[in-house]
Amino acid sequence: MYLNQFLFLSAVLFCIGVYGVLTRKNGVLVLMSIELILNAVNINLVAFGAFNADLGGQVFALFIIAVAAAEVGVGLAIVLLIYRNRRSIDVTEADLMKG
Amino acid sequence: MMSLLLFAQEIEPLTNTEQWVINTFFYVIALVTVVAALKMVTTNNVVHAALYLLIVLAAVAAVYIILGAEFAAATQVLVYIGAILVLLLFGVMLTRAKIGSEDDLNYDQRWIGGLVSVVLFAVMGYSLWEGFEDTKLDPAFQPQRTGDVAESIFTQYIVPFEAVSVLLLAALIGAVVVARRD
Amino acid sequence: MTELFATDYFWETWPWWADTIFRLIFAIVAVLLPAGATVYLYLFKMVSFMQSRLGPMEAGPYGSMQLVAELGKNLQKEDIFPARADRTVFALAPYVVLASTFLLAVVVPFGPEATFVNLDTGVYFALAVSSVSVVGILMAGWASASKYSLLGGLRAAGQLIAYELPLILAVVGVVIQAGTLNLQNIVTAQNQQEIFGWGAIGNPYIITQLLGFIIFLIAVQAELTQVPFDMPIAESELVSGYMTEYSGFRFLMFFIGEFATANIFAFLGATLFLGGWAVPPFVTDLFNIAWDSPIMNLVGPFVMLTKMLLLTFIFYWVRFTFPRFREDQLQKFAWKVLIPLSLINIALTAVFKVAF
Amino acid sequence: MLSLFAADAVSAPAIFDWVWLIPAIMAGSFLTILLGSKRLKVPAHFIGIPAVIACLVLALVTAFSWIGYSSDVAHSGEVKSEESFGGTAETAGAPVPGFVDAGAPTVACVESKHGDDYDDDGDHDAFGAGELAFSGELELAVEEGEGGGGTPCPVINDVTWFSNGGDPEDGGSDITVGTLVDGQSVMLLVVVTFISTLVHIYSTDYVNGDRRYTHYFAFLSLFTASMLFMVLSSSTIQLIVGWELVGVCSFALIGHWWEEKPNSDAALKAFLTNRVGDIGLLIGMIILYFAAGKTFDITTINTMAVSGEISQNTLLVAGLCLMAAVMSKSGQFVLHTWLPDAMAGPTPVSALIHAATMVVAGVYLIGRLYAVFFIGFGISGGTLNAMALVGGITCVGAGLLAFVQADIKKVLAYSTVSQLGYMVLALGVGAYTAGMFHLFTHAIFKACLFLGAGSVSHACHHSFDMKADMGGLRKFMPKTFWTFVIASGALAGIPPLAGFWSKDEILVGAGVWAGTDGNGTFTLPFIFGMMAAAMTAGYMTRVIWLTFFGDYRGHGVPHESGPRITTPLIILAVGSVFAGFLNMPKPFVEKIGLPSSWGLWFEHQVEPAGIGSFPAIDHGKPSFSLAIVATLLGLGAAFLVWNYYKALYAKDHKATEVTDGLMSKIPLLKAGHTMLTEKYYLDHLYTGAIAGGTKGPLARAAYWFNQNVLDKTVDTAGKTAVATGRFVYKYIDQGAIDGAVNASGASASGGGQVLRRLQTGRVRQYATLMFGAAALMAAVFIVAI
Repeated sequence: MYLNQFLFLSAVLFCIGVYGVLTRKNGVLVLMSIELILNAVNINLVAFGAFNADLGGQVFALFIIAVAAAEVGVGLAIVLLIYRNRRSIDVTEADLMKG
Repeated sequence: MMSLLLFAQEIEPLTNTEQWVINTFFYVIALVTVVAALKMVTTNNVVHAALYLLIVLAAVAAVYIILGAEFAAATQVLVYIGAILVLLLFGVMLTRAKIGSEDDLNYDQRWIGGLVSVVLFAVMGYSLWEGFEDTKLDPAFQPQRTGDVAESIFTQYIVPFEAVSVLLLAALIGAVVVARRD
Repeated sequence: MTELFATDYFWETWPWWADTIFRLIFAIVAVLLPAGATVYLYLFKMVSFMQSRLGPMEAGPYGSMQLVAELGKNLQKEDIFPARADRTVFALAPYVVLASTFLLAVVVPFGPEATFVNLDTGVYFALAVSSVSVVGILMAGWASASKYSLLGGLRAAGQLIAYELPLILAVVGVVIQAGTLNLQNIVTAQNQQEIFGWGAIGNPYIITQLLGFIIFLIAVQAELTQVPFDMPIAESELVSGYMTEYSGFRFLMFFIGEFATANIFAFLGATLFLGGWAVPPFVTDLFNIAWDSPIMNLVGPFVMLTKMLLLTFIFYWVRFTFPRFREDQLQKFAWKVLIPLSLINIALTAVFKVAF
Repeated sequence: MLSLFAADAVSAPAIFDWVWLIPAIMAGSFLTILLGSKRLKVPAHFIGIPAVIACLVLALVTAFSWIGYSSDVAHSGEVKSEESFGGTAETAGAPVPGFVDAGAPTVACVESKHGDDYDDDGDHDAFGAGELAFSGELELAVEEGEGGGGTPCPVINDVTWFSNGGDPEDGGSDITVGTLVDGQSVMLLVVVTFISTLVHIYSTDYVNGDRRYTHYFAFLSLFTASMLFMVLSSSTIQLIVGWELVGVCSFALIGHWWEEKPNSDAALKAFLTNRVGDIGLLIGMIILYFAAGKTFDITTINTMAVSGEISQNTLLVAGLCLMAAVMSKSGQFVLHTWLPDAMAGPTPVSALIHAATMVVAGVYLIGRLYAVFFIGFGISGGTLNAMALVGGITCVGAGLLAFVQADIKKVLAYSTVSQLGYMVLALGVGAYTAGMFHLFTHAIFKACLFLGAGSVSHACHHSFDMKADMGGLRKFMPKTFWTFVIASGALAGIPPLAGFWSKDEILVGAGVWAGTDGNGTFTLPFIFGMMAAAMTAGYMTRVIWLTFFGDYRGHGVPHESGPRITTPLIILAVGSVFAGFLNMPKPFVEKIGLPSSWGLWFEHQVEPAGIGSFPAIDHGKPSFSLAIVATLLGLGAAFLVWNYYKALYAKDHKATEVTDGLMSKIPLLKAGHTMLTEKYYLDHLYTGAIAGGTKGPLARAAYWFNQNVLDKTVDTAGKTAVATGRFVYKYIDQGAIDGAVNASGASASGGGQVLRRLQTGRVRQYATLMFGAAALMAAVFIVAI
């Protein structure tokens, strides 16, 4: 098994996630794409953990999973709020921070 | 006095270390992952996207198992599929996802996103190739045992662990506060 | 036969793929057989007796072939897709639910070597995959394009998430006491530990983890969306919840999934709280064999079946005697009663673990 | 003799290990007041005043210990290597004072060359161009030229804050915090605690019954604590922390009455203007951190700067960055605009800010890292440098502005700016002691002036408008009047008051006047200094006339303030009289028959001369003629202004300015006046602002001079002074300075208008930019590596 197998899988997933974040209008879809990115990161961590025979990789993957859970919780709450206020979860419409 | 536990047997790891088996599995899984991920970012139905994400998540859990990180795999299933994905589906359904395809899910200028991610991939791919061209995992690498993971979380990584705990608490309260109707 | 299972040779000569196929077949058996048994025994017969009627009597002697009849009936029914349904998702949903059940089954140990897979993370894995069924339920509810189904699906998902927590937390007490996540080791621990020096029956955690056991049973009842936690599929409100639009084979899959999952949870409960496949040490002492002698590979499944039937009996007993919770009561009960109780249980267990 | 040295080895007094208590007490006082005062039902000053008095006592004890210590060291020529500072100094890479055997001055921080320096210095004991020679010269040579004399090394007490993983090979060292006690910090300790004590006492009356009395005293405590923390810091990072804390406190106190918009605006302006400089501070400190081999230790940085281990270019860049910080904090030219606005705070706070805490932080910073500036700007032997120029422009520009203010506090504010410019000028020309001495004396008389102004406004129903609400107050409030006059005299440099001595020393330090050999020949700064000296006397006379003479123009009957206000005034006035005697030139001391050791006493205690972390600076030689000329200039200006107002009074008892004078007759002057009122008229002059700003006033100054020569009446002279003030106010301050600031604001705003199109508020677009940029950056790195 080459280490690159996993790293490339991770890179592909990461880029797909980035593509999703950049092209999706729907708030929930953006959140999902972010999950994809986080998963890509996790694969990297676990792969390097296995490569170096170090538990740190797995442990931090676990932490990232926990953080992702928190992120989705808050993210979805925000999306729900946007929906409640605007009857739409199109994130393009949420541009109150416009300069 | 509590008798010391003498465990009867060795626990078999899920991870099969026969190289061709593991490689075959990996490539199948990788293919599934990538295809599902691509479908996820291109599909025109939000629920379908979530289900494709389910596939990706499950496949990533399988990758963890290949890498001998069984605890992470189980956590992936428990947290990502059991909680996050369900939450996402909840969110989707509560915001009235339509059956059938919606045409307003993407930006018009998708090529920018495509360009950025392709460039990103080119850069990453190049550097990965340069950096780890034929680095191999030790064929005899041992799956990481849950006990060891626990040990290391509660000793070496206790501070990040506590930080994550606090973060989760904060996120919990934050989510309640944000989503509360008052 | 005993030697067959006793010798390592038998297993070692098997190629890994044959082993895999063997285990798959046995898993299917282990899921379907007890499911049929409980459905017939409890759903068909016991409920009838409790309601002072006979139940199915026509098919086979004493109605014993009724299951086969039901199978035939469902298989020949038309496979209906609602007109506006999302066909792919609609079709896949039952498989996801059933997959969760099967994945749950594979970690349960039936004997010292009679395991499908002996996972390091055993019970954790079990709890993890049990939550996958929520996704299937949501898929079914959404894809049916029906108000009742969607509401049922959302209710089911909400309930499952709410009761997953006490379920996990109840098990944590056992895990602390056994010091392992591995189910086989939990069984070992229960049979090797002693209760204050008295080891005749080992230390089945139903005694020391009684609170956890009760929480576990309640949470499982809710996970199975059975009475009194059956709001998601309450006939009088939502017809059949997420299953409303299903018919024929797909309905059968939900049906099997529902009862098989009950069995698997009962298996899990037996493993976690009742000593698993082992019989109390004093019994094995009577026969002068080790508690984990190879013969237990044969006896174990039957021991498990017995314990499983015992627990399933409780599930159905409750199911046929309790009134239904209201949705808000149901959520409150989970968050305000069960979860705090299970947290207290964990704290107490931890204290005792350290103290003794 | 040799064995005597060994026997006399001096160890640092134990108090130096405990100076950290001083800021700690004030911080504790802050917390106690904030958290406990209301709950304990104790008025805030019951906590604050004892705390600050305790600090004052500790500071005085420290000061006397330092005096004893430094004179012991000076006599024994040796510092006992002591664990309290020797050990830590070693780890921090500071010069290690070691045992000296056989009296050879090999103590790292006592330069052997020092004695020679003082031999040279012996020559400066000549007034004028060597007309008068004093026998003190000989005595000096005997006393200090022996090679043993010197100033003790700073006493450093460090604790390791965190390890930066300092690899000795990397040159990294642990990040430490601690206290650094030397003459400079001790001097400021005394000044800060002294002024703070008086301000505390004064405040109990002044803000009595205020809606946020507790809050006020809490922040007063924190302000003092921050300043003390900064003063005592031994590392630059600690200095930054103190610096920022001071900024925060000033923000809180300037905006003390934040309900009124101008006050909160002023607080914001102070804070934001300071942010500009803080960037410079951070960059400068980072440069020094790396240049000095990854250490924040001040002594190490200075030592390396002196020894040439850091190149002069690096020091120049770092020095310029730090100058930006000084300019914002100490209200130097271009960035001074927050300072007059800061008058929005309560008057005692203004006194504290202007005399002892906030604004002197910048000057203190220069002094603390003097080696960096001295070497970096090439002060030795130079003719002009950024620091001296900034100081010079500031002292003249602000001095002119002070002429046209109607608000008494604003006059004092511009006066402070001017005096700070003076200090920076002094440091810029290498007159380190003069700068520090001026800081010291200025703190005393400026505090007195501010508190006096507060007292006046207290009497005049909280108005600060000299023209509308004051006049003739000397009859009503004699104590305030006399203290104010004394302090004004001190500020104006009237001998023998405090300001005279310090100001004169600065002018001497410029090394322009014949016979005053300074570090170089700083002609332009010298001219600026002389002009400022004259202007100071002029505008202070104006303030005194408008406030205390003539007829009372306000309403009601003014009354003298209570004892809690007047007592600090009297104490400070006494200080204004006597503070200057601390650093009299030696020839003068000897001439009037005092022991020679009374001369330059301040210099001996404060200037860390001859140790490794301090550059070898030359001291100007006092010049009697210069002192006379400077004094006459000041008196002359005061005389002109006095007569102007006297003539005005003779015409109309209530008049405060001439309405039909030259100002209204000469179009050019009138145009200037109009532009003054049109504050933003010159905002457009950003391009070439500095050039335009200096050209205009120069032309007008020439014109004004012409007028002055042609029209010799006293009346005209006075008017002209006023007119010039207005011009400069209009052109330099409102035009060039405010213009520059406003134009930079406008350009930022314009840039914002362009950039705001990028800010669509859409997260996706930001994400695109972010990821795209990341990809490009990564690509660049990959290609580059």
